[in-house]
Amino acid sequence: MNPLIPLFVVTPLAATFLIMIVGRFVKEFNKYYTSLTLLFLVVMSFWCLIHTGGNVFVYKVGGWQPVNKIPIGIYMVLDGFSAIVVCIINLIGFLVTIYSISYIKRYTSENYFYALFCLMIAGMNGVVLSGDLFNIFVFLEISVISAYSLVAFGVEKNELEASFKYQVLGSIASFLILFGIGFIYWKTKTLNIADIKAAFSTGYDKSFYIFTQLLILCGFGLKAAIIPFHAWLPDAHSSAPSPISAMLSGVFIKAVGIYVIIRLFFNMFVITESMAILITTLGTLSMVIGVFLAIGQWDIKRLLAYHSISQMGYVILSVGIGMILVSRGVRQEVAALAIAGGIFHLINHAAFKGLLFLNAGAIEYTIGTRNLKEMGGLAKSMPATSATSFVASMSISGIPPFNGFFSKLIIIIAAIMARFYLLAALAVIVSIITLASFLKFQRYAFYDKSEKNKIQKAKEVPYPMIFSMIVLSIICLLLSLLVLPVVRDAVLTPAIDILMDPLKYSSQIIGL
Amino acid sequence: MELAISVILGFMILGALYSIHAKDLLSAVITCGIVGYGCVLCFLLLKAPDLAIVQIVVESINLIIMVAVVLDSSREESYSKLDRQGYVSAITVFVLMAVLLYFFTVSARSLDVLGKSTLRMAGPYIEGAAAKTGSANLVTGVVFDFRGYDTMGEAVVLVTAVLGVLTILRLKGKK
Amino acid sequence: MKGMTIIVKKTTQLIAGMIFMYGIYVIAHGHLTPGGGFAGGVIIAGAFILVTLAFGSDFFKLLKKEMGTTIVESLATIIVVLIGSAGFLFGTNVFFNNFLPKGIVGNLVSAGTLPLYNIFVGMEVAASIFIIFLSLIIFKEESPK
Amino acid sequence: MITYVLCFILFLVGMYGVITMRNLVKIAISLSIMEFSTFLFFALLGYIDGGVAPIVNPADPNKIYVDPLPQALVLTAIVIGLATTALLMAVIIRLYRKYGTFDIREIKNLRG
Repeated sequence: MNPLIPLFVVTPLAATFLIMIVGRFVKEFNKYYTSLTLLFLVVMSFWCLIHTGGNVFVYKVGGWQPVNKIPIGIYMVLDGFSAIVVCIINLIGFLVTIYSISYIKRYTSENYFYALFCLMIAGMNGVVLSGDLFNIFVFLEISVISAYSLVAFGVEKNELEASFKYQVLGSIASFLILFGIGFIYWKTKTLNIADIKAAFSTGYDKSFYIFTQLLILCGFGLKAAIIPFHAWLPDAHSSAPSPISAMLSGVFIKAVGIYVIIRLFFNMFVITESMAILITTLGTLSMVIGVFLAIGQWDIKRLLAYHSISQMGYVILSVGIGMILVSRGVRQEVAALAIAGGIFHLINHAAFKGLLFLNAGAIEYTIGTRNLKEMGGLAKSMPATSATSFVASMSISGIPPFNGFFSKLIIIIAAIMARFYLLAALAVIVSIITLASFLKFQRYAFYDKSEKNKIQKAKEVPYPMIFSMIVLSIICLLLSLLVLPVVRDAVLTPAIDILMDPLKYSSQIIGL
Repeated sequence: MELAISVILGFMILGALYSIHAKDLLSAVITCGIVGYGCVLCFLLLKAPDLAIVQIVVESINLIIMVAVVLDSSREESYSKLDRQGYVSAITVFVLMAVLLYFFTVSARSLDVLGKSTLRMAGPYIEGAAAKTGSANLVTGVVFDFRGYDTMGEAVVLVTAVLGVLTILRLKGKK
Repeated sequence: MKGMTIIVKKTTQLIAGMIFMYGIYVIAHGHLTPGGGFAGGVIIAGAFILVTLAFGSDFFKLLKKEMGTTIVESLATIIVVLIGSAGFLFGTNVFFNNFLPKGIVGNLVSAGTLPLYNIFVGMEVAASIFIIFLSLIIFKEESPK
Repeated sequence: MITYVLCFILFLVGMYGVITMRNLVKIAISLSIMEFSTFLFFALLGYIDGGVAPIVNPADPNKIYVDPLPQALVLTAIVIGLATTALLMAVIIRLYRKYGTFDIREIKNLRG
């Protein structure tokens, strides 16, 4: 088990360099090799998910054993929570690669695309599997720098402007994170997350603690586009090529933003009530404001991007409720339920938002526009796209047989049981507005027949694109199974345990 | 020691302020060098020769790249009065800066002062590290052996940046 | 980009080689004295940049494709990864293990894999920085104003 | 103490520049100022009174060395900073060729 962990980083890195060298001489090498690599990673990540269970696996890079129980090397950690996120990253990455085989043909320099894509995957895997603060920063930089360049892949005016905005805000976030790491090092003289937890639990100064938490929250909040820091997200996600939008929206903001926030606030800091309330407020604001900003949009990808902010709000809100209860030390079972809802929604969002962006890309690929007003009647000519996008729309707005319903239901039930009635009501209202917004999308794109001229031209997209969309929509349906107790115990419960039990993570790592 | 670094830092702050407000872009870029080379002096005073060497060459390359971009463009900044949005953002920034500075001073009070640092994770990097890694330069030992994984990540960051630059500077994006 | 005057060219001819040698010295003694792969790599890149600035970018005859440097850089990085993985294979199943004998502290050939890392990271850094500079210059010439 | 505060002031000056300036190159300069202040902060963390540079001399083993770990971190961060700056400058020169200006107020296709 242990020796497998670095492969998650090394395999895509090796793929990058091979593509850069061999891809110059062998045509078509890039796409097949990338798909093979990602397929291998998917198989391996699911194997890890099944075999992890409640364990915490530690890999000591370089083989440096701890001295006096203080870790001196870099640790890679695989536990229930990171196994889930690794699965999401590689699965969506694999489907997006298949999709881009036909989509990216219209761009020049495909080698660079696949190389940067592999680097992005490697960076995200590295962030998720790392147990060391500075290592998180380094791999974060790998993944964001490749994301900056991939956003500007079309090198037109809009792409470059979006990439510039993203780079400026992303750099500020990086420096805030670096300053926060420096602060933590100043106090604790160590960089290992578990060791920092141990150092903090002996006592800390309150103002120092709040300042550090704010720096870290602002930094990773900028990466995750929580509402006061959301300015870059709609531009970047709508300007990027569609497979990259699916990747950024479906996986990227979770892996480098939400995942790290959850991991650090549960497993590194001692949760304080004020910070928990702040996080819940930010989540609520994202949820509400994001959906209101989405209503007026006529550009499909912009609309989907704003919905990403709103749906991430659900995740943060529900995790925040869990944090409030944990910090008060009461009603732990409700806190567990809230966190379970959050993680469940995180998984679901990866599936349906990825699918929706792929649908948007398919529409753009066929008729060459992203404006909803210029579409109409595509349901006849593009049956597969229409059907899959129907599944995704119903899923994101929380209609019963689909996965989004169950996660939203869990979040709302948890909010009610925690006696946050206002938040529960807001969650319901936002869900209804989301439904309205996606009914608009469905009607204007697929069913409105006022404009006949576009319909004749439209053809169904090539088979690789259809394949990824159909697989993702099946995954959307299958994810509902996570609500069954058997599946939930196998997948979600280990993740919740590692977050809820304050000492499990650190004691397992330092003790090993 | 502390005084010398404070004086250099003061000059760096002045240089930064001038560089931000300079009207000619070329002089702004060159003045930014004050901050970078000031950093080099501080690193030397802080007994970090490795950093000083890397910083001095990286800063030079940085300046060359920036000058290459600024040359043969309209160097004059079209400096105009702040508009309403500008005033709003300036006031926000000043409030934000004041709050952050206050928090910083309050929270820094409980931490170690300059020169009184203790070692926890870095202790084993010094004691007997030369025997463990075989390297006389402890920083190289840390960079390539204890934290070699980080360094691999850093090399990959450079590769990523190169790929990004090549991607962005393609003349045509779509066929 | 055109080159500069004959004075600059002659001076560059004298200096660039020395800068290059100094970069190699910094890399080779990275585990003994301050400096190392990064510093030395950037210094070597600086020597190349100096030559490019003095003689003009067509000196390198790489206007259309920066093929050479990309391959050097990719190969150097892949070798770093391979040395890391060699630790994985030869050592006790640990990634980034320093698996070569350590030697005597202070000797030029000592410290196991560290000099190798220094050399390859130096190559990689030099190639990357030079390619960044070169592509900026080439873009400035080729793109329409 | 005063050095740390000055270092943070340098960081804030950079942040002020990023938020208020309306010129692409000025924004890049401000970002590098933030970057340098962060490096300096790390180097300050590692200093120990009476310490010498962390290079072992086998002849003279008993010395106090400054903390090598922050120096290693800054070494990594400097190169990362160079990479981000290079990418940012590439985007800036590209934007300049498209719009013919560095002024951010005239580069506003995307809004809302």
